[in-house]
Amino acid sequence: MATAHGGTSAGPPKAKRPRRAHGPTTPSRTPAATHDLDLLRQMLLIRRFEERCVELYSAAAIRGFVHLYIGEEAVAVGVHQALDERDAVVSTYREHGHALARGIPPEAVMAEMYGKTTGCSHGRGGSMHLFDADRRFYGGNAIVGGGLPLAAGLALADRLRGESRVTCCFFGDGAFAEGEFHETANLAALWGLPVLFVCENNLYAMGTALAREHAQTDLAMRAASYGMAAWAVDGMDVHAVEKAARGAIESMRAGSGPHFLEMRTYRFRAHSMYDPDRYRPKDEVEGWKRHDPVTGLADGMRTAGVLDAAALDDLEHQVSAEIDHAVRAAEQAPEEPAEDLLLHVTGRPEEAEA
Amino acid sequence: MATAHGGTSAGPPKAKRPRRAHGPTTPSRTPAATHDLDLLRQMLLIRRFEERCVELYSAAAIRGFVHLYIGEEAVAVGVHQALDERDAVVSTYREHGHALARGIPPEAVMAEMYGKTTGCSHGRGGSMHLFDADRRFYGGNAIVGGGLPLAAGLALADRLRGESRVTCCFFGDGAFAEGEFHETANLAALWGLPVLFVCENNLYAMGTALAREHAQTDLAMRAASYGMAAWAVDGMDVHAVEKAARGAIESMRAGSGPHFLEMRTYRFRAHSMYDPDRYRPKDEVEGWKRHDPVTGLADGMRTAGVLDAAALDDLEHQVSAEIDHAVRAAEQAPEEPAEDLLLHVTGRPEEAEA
Amino acid sequence: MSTRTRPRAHPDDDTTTYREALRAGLRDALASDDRVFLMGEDVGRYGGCFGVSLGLLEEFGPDRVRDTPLSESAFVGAGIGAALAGMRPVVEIMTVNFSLLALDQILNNAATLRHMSGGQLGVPLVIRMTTGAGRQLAAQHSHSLEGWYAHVPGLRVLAPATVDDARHMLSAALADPDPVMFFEHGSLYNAAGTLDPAIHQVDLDRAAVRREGTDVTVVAYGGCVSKALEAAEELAGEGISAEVVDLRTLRPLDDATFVGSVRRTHRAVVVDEGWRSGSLSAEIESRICEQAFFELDAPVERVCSAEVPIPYARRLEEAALPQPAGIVAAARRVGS
Amino acid sequence: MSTRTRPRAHPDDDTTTYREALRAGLRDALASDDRVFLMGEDVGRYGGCFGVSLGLLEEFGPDRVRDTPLSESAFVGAGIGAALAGMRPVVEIMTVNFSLLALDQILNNAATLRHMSGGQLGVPLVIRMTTGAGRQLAAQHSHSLEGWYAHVPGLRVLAPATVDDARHMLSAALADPDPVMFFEHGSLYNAAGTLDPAIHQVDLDRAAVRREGTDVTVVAYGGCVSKALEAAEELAGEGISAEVVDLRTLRPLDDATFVGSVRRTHRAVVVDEGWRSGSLSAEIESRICEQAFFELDAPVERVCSAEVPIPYARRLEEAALPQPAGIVAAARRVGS
Ligand SMILES: Cc1ncc(C[n+]2csc(CCOP(=O)(O)OP(=O)(O)O)c2C)c(N)n1
Ligand SMILES: Cc1ncc(C[n+]2csc(CCOP(=O)(O)OP(=O)(O)O)c2C)c(N)n1
Ligand SMILES: [Mg+2]
Ligand SMILES: [Mg+2]
Repeated sequence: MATAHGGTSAGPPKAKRPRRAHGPTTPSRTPAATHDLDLLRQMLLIRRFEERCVELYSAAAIRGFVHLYIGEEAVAVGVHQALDERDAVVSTYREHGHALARGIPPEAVMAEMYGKTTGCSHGRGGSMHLFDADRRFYGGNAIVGGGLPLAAGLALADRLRGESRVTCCFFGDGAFAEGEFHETANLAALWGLPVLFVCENNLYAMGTALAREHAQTDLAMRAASYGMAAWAVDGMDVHAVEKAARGAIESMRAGSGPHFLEMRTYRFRAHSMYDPDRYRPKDEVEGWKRHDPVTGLADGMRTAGVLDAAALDDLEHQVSAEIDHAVRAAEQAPEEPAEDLLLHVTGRPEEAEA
Repeated sequence: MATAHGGTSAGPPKAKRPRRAHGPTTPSRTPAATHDLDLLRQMLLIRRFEERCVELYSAAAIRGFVHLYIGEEAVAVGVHQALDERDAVVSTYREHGHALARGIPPEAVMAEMYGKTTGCSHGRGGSMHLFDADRRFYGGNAIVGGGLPLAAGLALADRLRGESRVTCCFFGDGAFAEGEFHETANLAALWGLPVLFVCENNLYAMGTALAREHAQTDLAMRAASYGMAAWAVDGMDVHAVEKAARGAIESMRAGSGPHFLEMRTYRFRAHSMYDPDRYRPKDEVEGWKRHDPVTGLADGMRTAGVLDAAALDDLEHQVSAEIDHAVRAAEQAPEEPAEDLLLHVTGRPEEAEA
Repeated sequence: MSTRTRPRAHPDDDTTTYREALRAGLRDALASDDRVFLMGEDVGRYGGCFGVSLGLLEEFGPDRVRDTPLSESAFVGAGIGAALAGMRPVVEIMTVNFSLLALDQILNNAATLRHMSGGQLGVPLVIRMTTGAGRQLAAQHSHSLEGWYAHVPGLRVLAPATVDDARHMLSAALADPDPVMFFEHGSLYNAAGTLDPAIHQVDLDRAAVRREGTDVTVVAYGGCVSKALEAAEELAGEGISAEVVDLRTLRPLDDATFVGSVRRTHRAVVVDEGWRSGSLSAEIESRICEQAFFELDAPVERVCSAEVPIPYARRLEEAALPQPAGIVAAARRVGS
Repeated sequence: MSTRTRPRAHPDDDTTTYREALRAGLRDALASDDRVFLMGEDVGRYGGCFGVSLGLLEEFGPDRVRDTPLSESAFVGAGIGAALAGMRPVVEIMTVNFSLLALDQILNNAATLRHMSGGQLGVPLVIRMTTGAGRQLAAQHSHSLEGWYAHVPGLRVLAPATVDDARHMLSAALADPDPVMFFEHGSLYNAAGTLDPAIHQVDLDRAAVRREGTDVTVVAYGGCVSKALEAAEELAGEGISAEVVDLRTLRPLDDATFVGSVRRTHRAVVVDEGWRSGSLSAEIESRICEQAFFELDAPVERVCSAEVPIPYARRLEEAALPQPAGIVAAARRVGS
């Protein structure tokens, strides 16, 4: 696949966007329209949740490192359409979107950012370490590439037990340069493990542009060299992402081994709260913003006649109320007392003090 | 490139062997014949040297881990034809052949195996850690893949200083699976570093056959995915190796960046002295032995009329005398006294005791 | 029971080697719990680089005795992932020297996931590896880094020194809800001993007094236990009664046993094959000094490896490592 | 001179930050020796993840201020190779947390090549990295692993705690023929202080007494020095005179300075942000106990991090780390 996705391009690839056929608007929504509304709601939730995080960070209610997913929402939401609850997810430090798309309640995520006991990691993890064992959401990993081997292991367990589950592992274009990617890709392909590698290629690893981190920037092609199915997807288009993920996962459940999806996307904000974002041309950022996955979907729905201003307003209100609630709940939730510091170090409480 | 080099094949690939044209035998040898005689002498030296090592190991004169190169001599000797003294070499624990081909005197290598002060690492390194700073032979590395990043750094220094030197890094098919290979290949290709990656694909990493270590066993193709020139070579044919290395290095000196050569070869002996070699089919081993690089070259020379029994005998005697001398010298050389233990820990002798 | 290396007399005498004891432990684990599997470089077809798992592939098949590519980070991480998913993996890293390549996975995932997740996750994983020097394998193949692992909260660290521990520690390790590092000293594989038929399980929380004594406490673990016993024998000849404590578990440390011993003997020698500065021996010494300060009659002595990459040459290697003679001398120095 | 964090008043006052001091040291090195180059993730265009190298790319160009891919093992190893070839690389690993990925290269190559080659090779390399906790970065981003590096023969390990050391240690490190690990505590970057105009170079072999005292010796390094000074200030109010020793160099340790101090004060507290068990504090304590056994009036106290992966929640993180109050309490406990 030719790449229009070089580090200097000022916009996303002009890939064809497969669209589901929408019938004419009728009073009762078509299933497709209902689905789109749900996609829009999920992406909006992530977007507004993170915008609120920015405010809360300025107010010092949230601390530590916080990495925003804004601009990349279509990837998390699209991929999650194809996953179900038996599947597992391994994520990165830029994982609010993955966590919310996985269904972890915004209250639990927000409380975690506040470091409160009601957080999804009981306040011990913070923004970079969201976990939910029941939802098989295995974090939140702040070591670039560190989640990849875990994903292979989760998938190996499924293989050994003969389950048709898949493990979805999110990671970035920067992580692709780490040895862990190579070792894990080989292992997964060699053993036919059901790992869905979702590479979020947002063109930068912190301040380093793709072409300065990779000798060969066509990541899907390189993944294919391990002998697994791999292709690039317009990561700004939630439908394209969903379709690709469904295709991959269907094939994986049938036993075809690991798949690799290069999601071509872009982060609209800086790498982290500390990043003055000096390394990206303004017009590149603006160019990508014109392909905002949220407004893109909303516009498409409007054109198709399945979304009007009132419905969008409604959605915004719902989402905003949900976030307000999450913030209030987080503010009111208890902090863990310092006496509990040594909990959860081992599974043997009696020797928590080593 | 199709591979006849699978883990189960009972012989080397039937690749065409490019031959240099030999004129009819004349009393004064042609340059080509002289060159061939030299190649033969070098390969024979490695072969006989290691055969002697086996005896000495049984006699407990040599200790530790010893890995034999027998069967793979054409690779070291062929590649070294194309290297000159300004170039650098980084090797593995299976490096007697590389060291001898680099021109480290057999006495110095043998004394090292004996752990004597006259050894090329003053007895501190042993079989797995042969060094020669003057000859730019940077070891001897017992961590699989551990030499690869070093090679990139040596080449980077040359690049920064504008020198047209190359760094040749030997490593195995097993090392190709380590993250270090991936990271180094990317770095070298990204920065256009003059690293010659010589992958000695002998079909096994210890007891693990190629197809059980790699999802995709065409290693040259995979190396090419980093955007570097890469091809496979009949590693049992010293002429083919020499030709490939010359081509690569010429191109590298002209600034074309790293090259990768997959040397298809085979070790005739077990992995190490401890290995009962239970994992390779007997007929596979026998099949490869019929393509012995030493007898292969000798036979070719005989056919071409540039080697007769007397000349071969002569060679054998020379080599044998050289090794006898090395063994005697090693036996007589001094051991380092225990009082010197703390030498060479730092470059600051005064605080050798930390 | 001595663990000193001696060749097996004949296969049907009543001794077993450390290697065989380990293998029996592995076989038991594989046979009794189908969540258990063994994974690592050359554990299958080759039989394990030191022969520990020989025959297990044939017995349990390639799914449960799984050869891996040379990819320490990936297969150790895969063990962690499989443990998260409810399996009970035993991962073999050939030797501690290569474990550095997997250290990020061990420290940042295995040891940390329980805590970071607020107690939701657990990593019941055993990671086995050979450790130590003494076989002229030179600088890159002679590390003793157990002390590093013993520094990490969330890990349990074991160092079986006897055939009984080699035989029984694995099942206890697999019963542990947390990641367990299992260090086998390379010099012990051929050591033979008699299995105590009374022992069916071992308590991982307790150090063991391998020899009782009254004049000085010698604390050791792993490959140094037999050296300490040898030294104690020699000291006995001089009328010095040395008590030898085998730590067995390096994290969490069983202070009670070794400090208790020092309270009785008033003198201590700590033996550790790690390089002296920053080795586990310093932690042992510190705990003794903190907990038995007023009972100590002399400064604690440490017998450790010299601060040098272990050299190949035999004489130099011997000089670099703790030896019985050095332990004897240290015991004399503490004035026992 | 205090290194406590305080915001810079205005850019033209006479103070400099730790970050600026480091940058000035780097600029000097690049300007004065063309064998020197800086290499690491985001050291160039981004300006360094903590802004230390901001502006250097523009000043020295991309060959000498070199952005690397995320490949810690490869680019650290490449630094080693370049040093072997006669360059003087300064490699930045963003933080100590990621250094594990390069630890094999550091231990098995950088620290070992000189010895393995019988003294033929040297690796004059500086590896810089941020270390430590205190900014709510949670378990994977809060390690203090300096003690591990200080265990390795062949390495020198530095922990600048003041602006003067930040300013001058790099040139001394680059003059060292061996690999030098250079640890910058993350909490110090914004710390401001006045550069001593009399200092043009520093002696890497000496610890520094940062405050003189007579009743108790507090040994600290890196990010804990300012905490020790704060504690000393508070102790002074109670009439306890604490001497604060800043180790500065963690390998080789300057025993003479801290043991000498303890010989005068007869009491010691060791502060270390590492997890207590097996931290460098144990080595310091052991050396004190070995060398000043009969001069010690009380067991040494250690103030270290709790044995827990550092949690995100602020209150828990604070409880996990050494704090001035804990140092004060320990000083009281040793009875000073
Ligand atoms: C092993 C490691 N090295 C460096 C870092 C610091 N770091 C955090 S995120 C990041 C960039 C990662 O880029 P990419 O994988 O593309 O993900 P993105 O942030 O773009 O989503 C870096 C260098 C880290 N966390 N882990
Ligand atoms: C990192 C690491 N892992 C494991 C080993 C043990 N080991 C030594 S050689 C070897 C096989 C290497 O195979 P390959 O790279 O193909 O080289 P060959 O021995 O065939 O020449 C293994 C597993 C090691 N030395 N280093
Ligand atoms: Mg990215
Ligand atoms: Mg091989």
